[in-house]
Amino acid sequence: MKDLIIPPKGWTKDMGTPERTGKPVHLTIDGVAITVPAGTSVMRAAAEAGITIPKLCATDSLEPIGSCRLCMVEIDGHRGTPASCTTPVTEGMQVHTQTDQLARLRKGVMELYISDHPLDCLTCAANGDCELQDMAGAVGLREVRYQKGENHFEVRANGETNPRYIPKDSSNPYFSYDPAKCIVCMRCVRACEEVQGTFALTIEGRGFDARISTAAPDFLASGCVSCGACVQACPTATLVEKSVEEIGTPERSVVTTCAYCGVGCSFEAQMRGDQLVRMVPWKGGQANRGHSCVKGRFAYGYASHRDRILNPMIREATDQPWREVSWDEALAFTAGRLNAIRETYGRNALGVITSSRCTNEETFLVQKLARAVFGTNNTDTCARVCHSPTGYGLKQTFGTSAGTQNFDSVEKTDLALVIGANPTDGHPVFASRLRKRLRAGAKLIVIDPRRIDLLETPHLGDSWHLPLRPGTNVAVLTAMAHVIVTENLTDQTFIAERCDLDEWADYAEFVRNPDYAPEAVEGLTGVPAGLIREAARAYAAAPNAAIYYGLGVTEHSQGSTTVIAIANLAMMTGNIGREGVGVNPLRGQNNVQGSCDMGSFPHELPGYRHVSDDAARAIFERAWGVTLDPEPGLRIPNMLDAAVGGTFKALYIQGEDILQSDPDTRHVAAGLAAMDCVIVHDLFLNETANHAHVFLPGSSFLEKDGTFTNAERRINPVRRVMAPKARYADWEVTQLLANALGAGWSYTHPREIMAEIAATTPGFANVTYEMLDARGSVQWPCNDDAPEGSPIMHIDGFVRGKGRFIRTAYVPTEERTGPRFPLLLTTGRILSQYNVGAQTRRTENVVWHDQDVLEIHPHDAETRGVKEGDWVRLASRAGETSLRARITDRVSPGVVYTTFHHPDTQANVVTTDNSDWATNCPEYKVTAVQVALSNGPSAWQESYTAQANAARRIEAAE
Amino acid sequence: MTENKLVRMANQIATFFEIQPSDRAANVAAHINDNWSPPMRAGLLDHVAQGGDGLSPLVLEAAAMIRPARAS
Amino acid sequence: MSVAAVTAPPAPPAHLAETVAAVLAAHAGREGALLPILHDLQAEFGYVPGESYDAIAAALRLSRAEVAGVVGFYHDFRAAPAARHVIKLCRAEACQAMGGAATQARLERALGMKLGETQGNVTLEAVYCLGLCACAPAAMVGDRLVGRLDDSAIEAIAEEVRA
Amino acid sequence: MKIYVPIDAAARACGADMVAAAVVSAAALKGIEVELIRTGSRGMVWLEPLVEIETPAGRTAFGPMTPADVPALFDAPESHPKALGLTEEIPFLKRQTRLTFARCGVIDPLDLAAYEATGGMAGLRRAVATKPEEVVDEIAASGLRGRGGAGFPTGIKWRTVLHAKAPQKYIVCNADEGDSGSFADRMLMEGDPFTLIEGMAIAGIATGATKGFVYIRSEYPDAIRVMREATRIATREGMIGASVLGSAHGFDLEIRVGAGAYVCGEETSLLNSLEGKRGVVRAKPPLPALQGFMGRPTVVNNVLSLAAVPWIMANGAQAYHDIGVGRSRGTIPLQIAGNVKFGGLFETGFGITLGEIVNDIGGGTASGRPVKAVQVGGPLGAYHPVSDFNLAFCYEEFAGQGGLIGHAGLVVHDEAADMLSLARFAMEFCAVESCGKCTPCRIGAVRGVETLDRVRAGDAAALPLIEDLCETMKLGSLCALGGFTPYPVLSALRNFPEDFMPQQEAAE
Repeated sequence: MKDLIIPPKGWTKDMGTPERTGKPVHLTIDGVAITVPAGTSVMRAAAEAGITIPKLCATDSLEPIGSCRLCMVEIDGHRGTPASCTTPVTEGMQVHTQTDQLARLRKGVMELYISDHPLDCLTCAANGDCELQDMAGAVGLREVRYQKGENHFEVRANGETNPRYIPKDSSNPYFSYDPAKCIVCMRCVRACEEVQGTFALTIEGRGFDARISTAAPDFLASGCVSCGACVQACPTATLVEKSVEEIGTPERSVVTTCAYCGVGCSFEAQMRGDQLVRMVPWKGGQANRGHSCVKGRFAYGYASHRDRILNPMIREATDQPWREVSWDEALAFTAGRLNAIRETYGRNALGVITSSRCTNEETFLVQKLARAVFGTNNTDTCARVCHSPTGYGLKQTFGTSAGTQNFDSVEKTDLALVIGANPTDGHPVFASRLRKRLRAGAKLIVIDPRRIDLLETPHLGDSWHLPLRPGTNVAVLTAMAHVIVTENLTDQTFIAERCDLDEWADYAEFVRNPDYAPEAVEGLTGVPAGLIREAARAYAAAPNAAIYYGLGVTEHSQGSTTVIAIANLAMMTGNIGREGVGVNPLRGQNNVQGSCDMGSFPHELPGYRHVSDDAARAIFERAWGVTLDPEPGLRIPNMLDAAVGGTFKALYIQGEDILQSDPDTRHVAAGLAAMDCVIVHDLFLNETANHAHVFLPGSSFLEKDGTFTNAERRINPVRRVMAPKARYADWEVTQLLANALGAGWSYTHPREIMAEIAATTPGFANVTYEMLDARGSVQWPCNDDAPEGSPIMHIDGFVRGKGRFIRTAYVPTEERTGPRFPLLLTTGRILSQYNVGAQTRRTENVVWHDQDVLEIHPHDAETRGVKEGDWVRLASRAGETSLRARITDRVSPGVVYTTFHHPDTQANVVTTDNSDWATNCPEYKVTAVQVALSNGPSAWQESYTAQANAARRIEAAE
Repeated sequence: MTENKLVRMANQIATFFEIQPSDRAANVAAHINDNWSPPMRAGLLDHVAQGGDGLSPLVLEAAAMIRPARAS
Repeated sequence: MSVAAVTAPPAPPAHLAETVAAVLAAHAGREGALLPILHDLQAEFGYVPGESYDAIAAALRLSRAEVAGVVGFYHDFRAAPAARHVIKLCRAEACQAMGGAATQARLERALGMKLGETQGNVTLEAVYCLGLCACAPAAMVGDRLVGRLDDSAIEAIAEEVRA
Repeated sequence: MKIYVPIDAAARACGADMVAAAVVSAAALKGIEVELIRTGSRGMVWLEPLVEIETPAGRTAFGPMTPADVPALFDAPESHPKALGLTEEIPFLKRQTRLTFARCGVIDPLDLAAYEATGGMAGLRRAVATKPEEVVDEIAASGLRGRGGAGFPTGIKWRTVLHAKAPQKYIVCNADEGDSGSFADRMLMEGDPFTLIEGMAIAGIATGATKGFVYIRSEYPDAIRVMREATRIATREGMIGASVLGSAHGFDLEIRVGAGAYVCGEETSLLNSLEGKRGVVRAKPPLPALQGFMGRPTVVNNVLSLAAVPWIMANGAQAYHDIGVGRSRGTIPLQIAGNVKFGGLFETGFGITLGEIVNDIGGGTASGRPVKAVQVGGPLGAYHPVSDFNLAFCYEEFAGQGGLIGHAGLVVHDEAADMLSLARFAMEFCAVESCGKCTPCRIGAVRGVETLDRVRAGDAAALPLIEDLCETMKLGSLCALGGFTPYPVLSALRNFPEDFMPQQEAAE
């Protein structure tokens, strides 16, 4: 880790080798007595004693290999000079780190290193940030006595081409690989293996010929997923960020939280002046533990993309071009429209959509704007369309609308059941942590229509893939419960102590029904019964089994039922309330959890208290000085329905592109078109803005303070590293709008908003910015009952008291295949792109995925005459689009799959308005479709593009 | 909001509670009271009043327990 | 020391997929089966085709890079087929003690090529010890071991590979 | 008429197959019924191909034979120009203490009945009837030390594995004999494979390991073939397999082949290779005895260590311990090679002097010129001058003299040897075979070659640099390849400084 020059806040030095937990061992190093856990290396023990031993190949994120030989020490009673990185401490050991002999040896090693290294330090990107340079200084190397000989850095030697020279590889858009500077410490190879788990790197050749290799023509063509772990690990400029090559080394750094997925990785934003040089995963980050993925690490260029809108804009009607105006004019225009609508149609004609991308504080303000200023509970969030069933299902069974574990918990799991999630693409950093555990022997069950990459984890042990037909989650999970109950694999002690026994008795009776046996549902689910039985037995038998799930669970008409079925499985096997187990929803967006916590839903106040709860309402009424509506407001789809029906007229949307992300695009467009005042508050003119009257420029996560709450309920600080490019942070814009409507808010910093959240919301009672500064992050609930926060929930009992078993019967979705639409479409995402792509499409990430493609099984392709790369028409009852085909057996026959990252594909044109019975979470994951050869984009796509272009016109500045 | 959609949503809710061991109608009503906005509930009750075409028997049974919208 | 010759990889052999699949099946369930698999493939094709890496990786739950790294580590595994005749001359100390350097020079002269080269249908390469140290100098011609490598033996080898 | 012709690779390299064919055709021509038995080698390589004819007095030897010499065997054997008399009376053979190699050259290597008839299997029978702990005690008491070179006490290694708890343990036989001058492993595997198999099965019983691997270098095709066939026979006959000799012990054996990497003779890189990985060295700890093959407890022993085990078990620890000197107990199969008159394998108790080996047993140089240097212990061993000839052959005495006995291979060089060239070759060999993991070996070996070329060119600054480089490699390298390469280099430099002086007639 390159932490030598810019010690960030919370900096801890590289201890050389990983931490160990063992019984205390006492030793002395250079006369200093130190006690460390058994298994600790001499190197780490020395570091803890404040003694620095030179090193190049060791770093504390990787297991030591003893390659560089700089860290040699002398140990009384030991022969020779063992490497301190690979030598574990023993009781009473006497270590000497500085002797004449060691000094000679280290100089000798450095002399060898430098004899095969270019001496162009002054023009090297790592100048001042190079461990090789540091070590040459540390050991006092003053001359290299070897004459120019065989080497890897001269392009030509003795007038001839140097056969060992390998030119620089700049194929990756974000970093370069210059073999001439490589010292073959293998930190990159090991980082790719141990930290990331991709195993994209190896050593080619051996001895002096040994070179780092991707086994491909270049990095871009290789298995590399560009997570940046190798770049992070490289002690020289061999692997270096192109941004550092361009800008230079950073001079300050601010720890903040990534704004992509729900993992919530901590990063150091390393700056030079106001310029972001690079994002480096922060070792102290408790969600990511120093790791990153291509998005958080590299894909931040959108924040300074030329597409960003930096001035407010308004227009009377959406067929007009935009007009750039001052903030004052924009706010006056908006307030005028909103007041007029409220007067004409009533307060419930207004609504807001909070963003799962924005901070807790901003989300809190937006729902407060609706409730306290508009006077309506018409507030919803994009969590509606992803994890609303999680909130419902887990609250019903356990009593809290959140996952039960922290990410560290995965390190104790013996079996991971992954259902409806694709962690390597959707939650890459968590996937790396899971893969590490899988390599260590944990078993894996994947329930997914598609053979996801997790199943191809190198060095994976026992695994089962249950390739179910989309829409049959409940049938498969209930069949697993059937096996566990009928084969007496339940944890009776846990059930007796923790669960409602009457409900258990009822549930056990219910699932015993032979109708739920794997054999009975095999025809329905497409999963061989034997496979379900094996998986159920493995899950029940594992000492610690954990369930991880994603939108493949929730985005179904039975999403909430599936969440309940998952909770049932965990309870009946006692897999709740300790490390290594639990029910873990993998949240899509960075702040899905937070936006739900903050009262974004129309029926719940912050802290999941129902609007009809008089006591809860009273708290806010006192705090806000208003009367609150005790009735639930409208959900997003209901708002759109009401708009089409003429009773809903104005919508303030912060950081959300419902036109692209919500299902049944045509219906969304019709709803938006029917409104009189659509206010889009965003970084870019997104698709929704095509139907907007007001555009308020947003601020990126780099431009504001606040907090995000990740999938493990961890409240992570977001810190402003640069001034808002459009003058205001998002929370300030919301406040300006509220005040334009006469609210009289006076927040001067988001910490004041957090104070209000803490004062009104029991689970956040003890959360303060001071605490976050001191501790880095905290997991809610954090209050007097849990002052340190709550890494694991339900430890001594369920939050709701007794755990509830609830019957889960499989109900087929109304979306059926038939002769016209014989295939089932399911959707997902890909590593390099994020959600609707608004950010990632504006970065170099497009080199990996420049268009959405349709995955189709060879059999289905054959019968349709479709070949690899052909344009195909994808049609459903709702609509049609066209895209290119990729033929693969990752999907089963009868199933097709695509991503929804590109607006010109608009996969959601074909998804339907079916939704979850309990929460109206849309059924993205099942659509009956037909696929046929086509000539190119559909007529709809072409007309949509024309309309979008027209709607994006901005009047030329005067 | 079209009645069609309300009917479909209500029936979906009823389908879940139908197989539960007890308090089926009460739970359907509670779920609708907790989650539906007053105009939606009014729309459903209007539809019930007009005969409840297409609604499952359990929704009809629950209708008596669905809170009418308060005057706003 | 020589840098591995950069030669264009040959066109994939016929029936590659079937042969690789059969070899992989034959070693299914064997612990640490990669080397035996690579030996079998080299026995089949005369080299280890790069086109087989992905299938091997999938079968052994390795990455493609890992397979490539292993192939590249061991001097036995070839990226392209050797010539029809492979002559391996021992360069180790026992053979040197019996005039190995002169033997090498004579053999190179007789074959008209240097150690490490492939010319026509002959590949001449170094080997470090064949376990024939008490009847040095020694070589291996194809599968045949030759001890006490003297002028007439060298002439016989040259004759044999010229045929 | 019973005629024995070796099938050993060295004998074949000298024409044994042609001689055997000539025996068959000559006998047929003369109408004599001959039972031709292909055996291992007696180890008298200068006499190969060595043909033996059974007579009432014992087997009589003829060699070195050519096909042309064969017909005369059927006329008047006693007066045959290549007649050597009774084989056992040949001084080279007679002077040996042949325990490990007792059967090598005597029987058909794949004749299990002959193996038993000559004392084979007795050790294994005793082992299956003994508690594992007691088998380990027996080996420990014998004083047997690792014959691969490091000389680590075998009993201690086995005890560590015996006491390690794991679902599976392994016995790995290191048959990656890559040292120049060494061929004992090859001879044993080709000439008496069942002895090795028996030794491994005993190790399995002693430690609770039920799976064994023999890792043979690919340069030994004959040994690979014989070991594979012997394993098949041993399994078929119940010597090993699910039930060793009908006992409750199981022991499966598999033959694995290296792929051209000298460094895989180092036990940790051998394990990596066996696991299907790049054969790079692993840092120790963890010891292979605790985390070896697939991270599980593993005995890694050399062929000769394991092959000594059956004799110890059959004859008792004391009998073995009675042979040898100091802490070097038992016998050591010396391999005498290079420029020597009587090259071959000579098994004897520890303690014989270097001079006796080279001059008395080896008969001095083959060239007839005076001996200049003897490299003992392979390419990583020191070059000893004639002044070291009084050194007793045992672990301690050689270590004390900056050398090592290694795998007990000796390569004799006559006065024509250029020690600077040999030092350069040591560095070159290290560069060719370095795994590339540690810096001193990876870069140091290449710089060593270059710097010795500077010495050759008369660069005065190069000599102190070579000394420093050797210290860096010796103390800084991760394994013995880089760590011991300085031994031949420095010993050549110290003992033959004149060869390192600037030379006018520099290399052409």
